[in-house]
Amino acid sequence: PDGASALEALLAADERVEPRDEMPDGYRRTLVRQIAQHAHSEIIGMQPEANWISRAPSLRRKAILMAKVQDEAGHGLYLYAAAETLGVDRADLLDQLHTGRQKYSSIFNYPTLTWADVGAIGWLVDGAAITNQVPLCRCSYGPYARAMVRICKEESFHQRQGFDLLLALTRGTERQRAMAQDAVDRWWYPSLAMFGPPDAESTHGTQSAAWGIKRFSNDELRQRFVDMTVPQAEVLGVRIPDPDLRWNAERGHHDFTQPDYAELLRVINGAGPCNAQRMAHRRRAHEDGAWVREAATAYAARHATGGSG
Amino acid sequence: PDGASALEALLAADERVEPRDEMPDGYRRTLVRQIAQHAHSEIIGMQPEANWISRAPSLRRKAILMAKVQDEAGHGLYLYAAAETLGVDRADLLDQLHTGRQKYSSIFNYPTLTWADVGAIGWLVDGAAITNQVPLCRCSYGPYARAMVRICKEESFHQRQGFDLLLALTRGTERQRAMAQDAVDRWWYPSLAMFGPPDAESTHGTQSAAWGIKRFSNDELRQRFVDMTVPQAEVLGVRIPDPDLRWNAERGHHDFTQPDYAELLRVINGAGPCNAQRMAHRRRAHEDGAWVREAATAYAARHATGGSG
Amino acid sequence: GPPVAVYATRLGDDALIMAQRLGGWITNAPQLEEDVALANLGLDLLGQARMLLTYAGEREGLGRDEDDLAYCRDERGFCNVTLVERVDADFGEAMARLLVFSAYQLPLYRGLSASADPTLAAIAAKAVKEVAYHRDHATQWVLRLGDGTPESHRRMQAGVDSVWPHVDELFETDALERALVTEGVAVDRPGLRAEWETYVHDVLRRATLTVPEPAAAPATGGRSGVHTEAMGYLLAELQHLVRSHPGARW
Amino acid sequence: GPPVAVYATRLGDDALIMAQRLGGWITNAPQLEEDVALANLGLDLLGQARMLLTYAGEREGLGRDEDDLAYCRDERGFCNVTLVERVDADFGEAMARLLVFSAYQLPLYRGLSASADPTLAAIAAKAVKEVAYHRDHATQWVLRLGDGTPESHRRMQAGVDSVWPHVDELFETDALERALVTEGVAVDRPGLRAEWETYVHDVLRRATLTVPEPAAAPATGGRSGVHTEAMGYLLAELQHLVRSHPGARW
Repeated sequence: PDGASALEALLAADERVEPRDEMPDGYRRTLVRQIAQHAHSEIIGMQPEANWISRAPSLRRKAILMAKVQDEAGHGLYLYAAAETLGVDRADLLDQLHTGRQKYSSIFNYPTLTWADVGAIGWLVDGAAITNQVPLCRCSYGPYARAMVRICKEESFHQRQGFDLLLALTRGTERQRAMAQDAVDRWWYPSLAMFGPPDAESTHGTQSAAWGIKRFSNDELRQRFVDMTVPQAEVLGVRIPDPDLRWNAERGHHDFTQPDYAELLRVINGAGPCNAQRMAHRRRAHEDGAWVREAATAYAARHATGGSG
Repeated sequence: PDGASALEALLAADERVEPRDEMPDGYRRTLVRQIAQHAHSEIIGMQPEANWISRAPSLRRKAILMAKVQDEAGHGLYLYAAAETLGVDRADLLDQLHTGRQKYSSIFNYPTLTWADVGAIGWLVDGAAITNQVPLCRCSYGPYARAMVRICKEESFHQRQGFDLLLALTRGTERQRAMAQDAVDRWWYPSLAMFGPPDAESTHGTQSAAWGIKRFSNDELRQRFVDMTVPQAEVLGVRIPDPDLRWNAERGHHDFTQPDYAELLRVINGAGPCNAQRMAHRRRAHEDGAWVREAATAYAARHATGGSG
Repeated sequence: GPPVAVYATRLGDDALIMAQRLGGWITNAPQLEEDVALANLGLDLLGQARMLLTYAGEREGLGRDEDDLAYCRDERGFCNVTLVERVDADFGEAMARLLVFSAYQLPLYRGLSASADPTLAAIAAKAVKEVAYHRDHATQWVLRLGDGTPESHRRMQAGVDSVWPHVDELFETDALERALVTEGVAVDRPGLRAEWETYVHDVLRRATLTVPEPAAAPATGGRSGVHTEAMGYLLAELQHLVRSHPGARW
Repeated sequence: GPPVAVYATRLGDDALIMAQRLGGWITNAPQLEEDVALANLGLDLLGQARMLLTYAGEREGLGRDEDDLAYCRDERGFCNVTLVERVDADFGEAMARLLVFSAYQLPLYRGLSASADPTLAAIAAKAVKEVAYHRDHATQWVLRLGDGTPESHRRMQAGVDSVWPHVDELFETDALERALVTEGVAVDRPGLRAEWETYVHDVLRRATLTVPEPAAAPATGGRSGVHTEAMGYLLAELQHLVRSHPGARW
């Protein structure tokens, strides 16, 4: 098909595909779907953390949290902009989110029950996200790769902040330590599930790898995350809720229990604890803002043409 | 005018006027206005106290407060029913409240800022209300007099509960004592103002007295309230915020500083701290409930006639 | 704590949080009679909560009273079902929830009034009469609204649909409760479902409403302290004053 | 505390409570750019609040830091103006409040940047740049919404009308501040009103909006801790966690 050979040539030369380059339809569609889902995840992912902005327990932590959620909105903006270079527009992508035709990361369908959850999201969820995303900084599509460079830098900052939040708890009172452990207990397996189904059951992998969109398999990335996280848990002084987690000297990796992929599938398909809430919140915010966006458009149109309304 | 002589005869015999009796238009109008205002005060008066239901600091106090606010709704119901015996209906009276054509007691235009305010309302505001209302138990219009008997019994219970709430605070921690004193400081003068302008400036008094609707003047009732309240304040251990308050052995009454009647007038005319909020809350609740009332009417109509919709 | 304390806490938390939500309707009801009625229902539930939590504290044996349990537990320590902590979208949803909840509480308390635990039996016996009234009250409103106007029908159906994912959780049980059932102390929750369904489905049918499909995403977790995000805000309001005055008495 | 501590607390509380309200818009804004912008504004105000409250605590000399002041004062101890504690009815009202508030903060901080108190002067000098951006942001929205569609015009006017009773309080002063003005430490609030009016009235006019009549019932009392009933709920959320863990560090 058209663009396929041009793409192959670029990939062979390890160069980036840019918006003006020819590309195969499948490549474009896959990128749009992936970038949109990533953008949607950033904006839906604001909700569980924004849930604690009004209740953050120090002004410093409140400022860090507001800045973090703001960064996520910013990531959403970069990513929608990257998607737009592929010939779609943000309003359409949002519409596909709001009508359930495009997905966002399942992880955000779990509730943030305590302040420690904010830390666990930073440490584990952002940690998993970075593990997923670092390879994307070298992905074949230029605008996406460049957005990921910027995003990964900020995410890694967020991950350290989450770790630091939890550290304050594990070095705090008995109740604070329990709060931290409880959060880790609840977020560990959903974080592992963020890497998707095991390779044996994964469908999109091969073509994406060939296109230079995906450079490592789900299981490779999951293993990398576990290996990175275990020593951090020791520093924190929290227990990872997996009795079978242990170092395997032969493999040079940790053995660990796989997450419940049946649960992952249920949550992806809408049956997570917060799917309905997250979507309802997002749709309501969008609908509540319709009159504002309409006014802005009307005002801009009138003033662009010099008309007086 | 028609009804005047019949009314005079009943008053002379110290008997009650009943709905079927003839009565002068002015008498009827005065009663409707007064009973409606009293009913409106009960339902608007629910708001400042309901403000603390979700935040009451013990389950026992929460139950007492819920029961009290419920009683106020009940008082509203008795009083609207008493007004309806005079040929008006509740929906019209509510409409006059919602459009600002009828008033409610100004006292409810002050905010409840702390838990102690709930106690101060019970002790001072209900105390003043009882002082005003006890004479109405012998007022010339039967349905109103009977409603007042029941209401005064409950109000006096509320007043004791308010006193008890404050007593727990004044016997509590330093911060609790300060909270109680602060509430008394803020509610004292508005409570004195509940008796209306001084007799010299009062307009409705004389005719109402002749009709057996008002048996004591504003100043007489205010004095009675002060004399009743001062010894209670001593038991509570709170200071009444009036440096000139003292026993006058010659008069056999306490001398005291008059409230700021200019402020009273401003609040009556809509400029109290919460006038707009109270009315907006009331109107919103009424409007939010319109579909429910319409449904109930439609259902009742259909099922009363045996129709099947 | 001992199983009976846990069990009493579960029932008590259900009643407490439902009372808190009903209390929020006072001054916001569609008519004055309903302010009275909802306050009354809230008071009944608050009364049940107080007896149940007091008893839970006694059996727990750590010296905690009803207020210690209500005001000084963290969110993860509350074990009410998620149904009761929701914020009502409107009066229709409030009545849908009340129907679902009271139609569950009634057979529960009726069964519990024959409990081998005399305190639970006594609390339940008193509550049966109250809850029978709650169920009747909710039923009347669901009929009026479902079979009222097109607008009220639409809203009432939306209310039923919204609370439906919280139904299954009412009938969940666990090893602790099964053991108490064996001892004749607790009521077998799954066994309550048939009566609940018969009653609620009949009301919905008479109200010209559609019984929703079983929920694709049934709520769960309340019993183990995994609540919805609405719960934290509810507790902040409920507890803020007490938490701000450690050790004070009120 | 010493007058300068009281003064810094007043300015700090204004910024803190306004930041808390702006924070509530995040995830609720009409478009993603606005989530970013409102978070940014909230962060600026939160930063101002932290510096001002830290300084207030230092000058007070009781060993209280910014968090002690934010989390462990009761409602009657907060001395922010009532404007900032309101719950926004919609985005139009939020922008009306932001315009009114930032157009007051800008000349205030500009004046304060020449304060004889070097800490206040430094805090204010930094804040001037931030608040100039806030005022510009609010101005752009008030223009767009006032002169946008009939619906947005109606809502924007309603927003302006709603916040208008809170204007006078911004320019109230008292003996404490007058003494600080004499010392060259504080800014004369009544003297800020002319610039505020010129600016705000001009924006409203350009936005085709009507400048409301002076409020019949101007709000007051915030400076002495007499707040609106919205404040208690705001503080319950703000403080609940810290109040629930006495002595903990976060």
